Amino acid sequence: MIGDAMVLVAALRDPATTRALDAHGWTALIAMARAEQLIGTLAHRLSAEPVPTQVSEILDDARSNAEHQKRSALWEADCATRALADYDGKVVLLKGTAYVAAGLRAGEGRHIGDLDILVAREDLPVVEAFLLEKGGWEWVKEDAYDDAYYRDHMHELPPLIHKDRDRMIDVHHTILPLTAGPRPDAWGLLGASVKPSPLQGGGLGEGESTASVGQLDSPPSQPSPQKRGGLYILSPTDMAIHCAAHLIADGDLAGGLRNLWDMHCLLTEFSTTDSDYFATLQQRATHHQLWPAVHRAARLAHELYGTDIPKEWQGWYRQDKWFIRRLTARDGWGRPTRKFTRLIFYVRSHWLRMPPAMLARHLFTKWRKAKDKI
Amino acid sequence: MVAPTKYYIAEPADQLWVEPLDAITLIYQRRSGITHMVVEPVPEILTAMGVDAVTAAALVAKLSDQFDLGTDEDAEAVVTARLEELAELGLVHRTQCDA
Amino acid sequence: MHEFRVQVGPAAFRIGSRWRQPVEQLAALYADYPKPEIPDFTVRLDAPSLLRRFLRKSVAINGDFMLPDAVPLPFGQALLAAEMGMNLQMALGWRRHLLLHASAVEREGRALIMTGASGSGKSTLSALLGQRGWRFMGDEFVLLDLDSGAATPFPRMISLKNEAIAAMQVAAPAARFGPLMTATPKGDIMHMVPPVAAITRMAESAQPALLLFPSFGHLPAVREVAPGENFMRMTQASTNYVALGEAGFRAMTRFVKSVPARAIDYQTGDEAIALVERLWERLV
Amino acid sequence: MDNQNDNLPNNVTKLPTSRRALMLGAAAASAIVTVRPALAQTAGSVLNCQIPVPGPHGSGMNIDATGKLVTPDTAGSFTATGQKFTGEQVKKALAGGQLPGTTYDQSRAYVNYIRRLQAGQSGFTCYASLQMPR
Repeated sequence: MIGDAMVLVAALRDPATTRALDAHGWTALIAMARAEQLIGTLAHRLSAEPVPTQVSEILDDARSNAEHQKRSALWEADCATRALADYDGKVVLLKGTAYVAAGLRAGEGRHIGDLDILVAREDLPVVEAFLLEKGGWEWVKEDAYDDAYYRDHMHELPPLIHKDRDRMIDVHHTILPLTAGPRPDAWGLLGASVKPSPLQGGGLGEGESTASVGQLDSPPSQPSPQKRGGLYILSPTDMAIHCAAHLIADGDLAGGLRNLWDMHCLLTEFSTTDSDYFATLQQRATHHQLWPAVHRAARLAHELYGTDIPKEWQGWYRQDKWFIRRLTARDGWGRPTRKFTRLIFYVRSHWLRMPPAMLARHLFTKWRKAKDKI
Repeated sequence: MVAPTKYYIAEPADQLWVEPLDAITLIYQRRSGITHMVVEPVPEILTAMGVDAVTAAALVAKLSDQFDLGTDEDAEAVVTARLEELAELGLVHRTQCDA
Repeated sequence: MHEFRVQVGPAAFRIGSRWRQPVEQLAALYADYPKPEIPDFTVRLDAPSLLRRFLRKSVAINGDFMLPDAVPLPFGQALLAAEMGMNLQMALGWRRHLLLHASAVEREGRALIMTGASGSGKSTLSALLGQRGWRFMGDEFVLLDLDSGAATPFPRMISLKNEAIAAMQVAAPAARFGPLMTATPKGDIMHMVPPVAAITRMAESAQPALLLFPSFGHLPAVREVAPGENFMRMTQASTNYVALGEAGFRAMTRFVKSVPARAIDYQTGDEAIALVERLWERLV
Repeated sequence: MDNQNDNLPNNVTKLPTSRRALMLGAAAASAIVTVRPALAQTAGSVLNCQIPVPGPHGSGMNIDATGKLVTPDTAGSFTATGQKFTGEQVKKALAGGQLPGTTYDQSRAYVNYIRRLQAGQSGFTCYASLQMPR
């Protein structure tokens, strides 16, 4: 295990472990944390730890940068709100922006890139039109095949970029590609979404709302009168389910340590305030056909970050070892390691996203286009 | 259908750091972290708006109390254009009523 | 990985190389610089891919911060690759100062800052002035303190290009030079070790007193640059202005309001130096 | 920062008797320039870069005179093979020169394509690095 990212895992799990680090150890830890886009999170975790002067300056930089990313992310959300002011349906923030908007621990120091939002699938054309015509966003890709591919098979619109701010927005209508095995209940996600509590103080622009907590079964296409004045976030269970789906059921686990840290924070924070949280989560995950993903993500978080999960969720599954090997495949120079494990997970990510016949067709089209180019 | 009268409300003054340089005035917006470089009449418009929701017409009246606006241009059209430009950037906000 | 460490001004670097030779070249050039214990940044000189490694030996620039579109450099330009890698870490990762893409020299505790596109001569001018009684502070980045506004040196190797190479070999016959790299993306390049004072006094900052926008190839002329235009140009010459938020705004505003700025045109180094001395006399 | 409101344009508090003229300008003339992140501005000196025309997002497409990606059957459009131009070549073309291996009109179309590049598209960072104002 020498030289791999277990040092980073340990530092996040228990900041006091960094007291044993020498200069070499710190150097490796910082390079790994940067490569995994966890340097801001690490800086936040270590804010009360005694660290060498040189390290504290690096961590200050990381905190300052995380502050900038948070400000920009909330501003992008604000801009989207303005562009969608005349849209009647719910607009739900996802991932990093949702965490900081709600003031959740998962958002502390977190790297945030694009803005991700979720809307009703049948409203995609309306939302798209508002963003393009009123918001100043433009398509990134003009490629017809990729466009059709997105529209037919993906869980989001092709990415849009803002013409002046150079920031991307991903508009989702569900949380997994349509071609993937599990079919999450997208209406249920929207229906159960809630307003970020102003008390948690993420500070979304117009948020003077006296929070209308969406009822679980309120149909999303019927806007609640309080819809004006802000954005929604997923319910606590759905948020963890989305996080697990993103980590386990979609993608090749690149940046997985960060997503798993999100999972750890969400489970820990929500289960502290709601004693039934885990039971509700299992029920809800089953409803979304994502219990295996949630279960695995919870086990991995427990194993790596020491997340407190129910006894009956614990236990060891044969494949978990491979996930851990993949998640920690990073050396002290910030380089990816374990090429073979990475390759396996890369292939797996394509497999998960689409049935074999479609995968073959997809790769063939890509290949033909590449060939034409030469 | 008659379009309802548009009201505008300025971003709260404590969110803006306004720094006049020369012909150019800088506006740093704290909430967005974005810097804008503006020229006349933008700083004057923002100041004249104060804290209330105003219409373009009311704003023109307010401005002409303080400044000589000349007579050549359609002042309300220009002020509306600037308000819309500011609204696009999130420096002023469109609102339904003056409440 | 072969490893090399160096402290340049306030920033500490670790450079890892798949090959021994670039590290030895760096060690020779940076012999007089301090070696940090814990680096701020890691730069890696990697082999691009298995295939490329055998087709033509070349160097990929990687590290903590990377940009897309970067093309591997031929192996013979590994020193340039290391320089680019270090610059990139500063441009994308540094948050402790407001970063200006500029060169600077110091006299009597006050700094002359020069900025402009590559080819404007800001680098050569700073190197020349460094041979004529000014303290060389840096030819790539000037770091402005967010509270005091003082300029902190970043005296990395001076990167001489094309005609400037021969000119400096004449102007500074005693200086140490690196190997000549021909046909790089920027033409011929040779590194020059800055004067001793630049290295021994690299922790000493200086208050900015004059900002120049030199432009090479035109008849000598001087034009005043108003604070508004200055602000616009400088925000475009700073890679971390936006990320610094309000602290960046405060520092940049103070800079453009307090430092007189001039655009200067010149055709020869001597002409430029005469102009600089005259303006310094008059404005500082 | 209590003094910032005092920094608002000082002329507005003057008495109406000394009213100064306010230049409203034309409705169509924008009065605001927003500072954009200069992420890649120094990249010109830190990066050896190249721009594919078109990038992978436009492979198989032609480029019209305005630089837009169009289908290959579009009249007046130019074929583009994903050829890579260096920052230096593009800089010369932006300054009125011609990209190597292209006709005059083709070069103009390619340059327009490069001008339209957006962040995230292949070549954008390189292009952005050429934009440093003088």
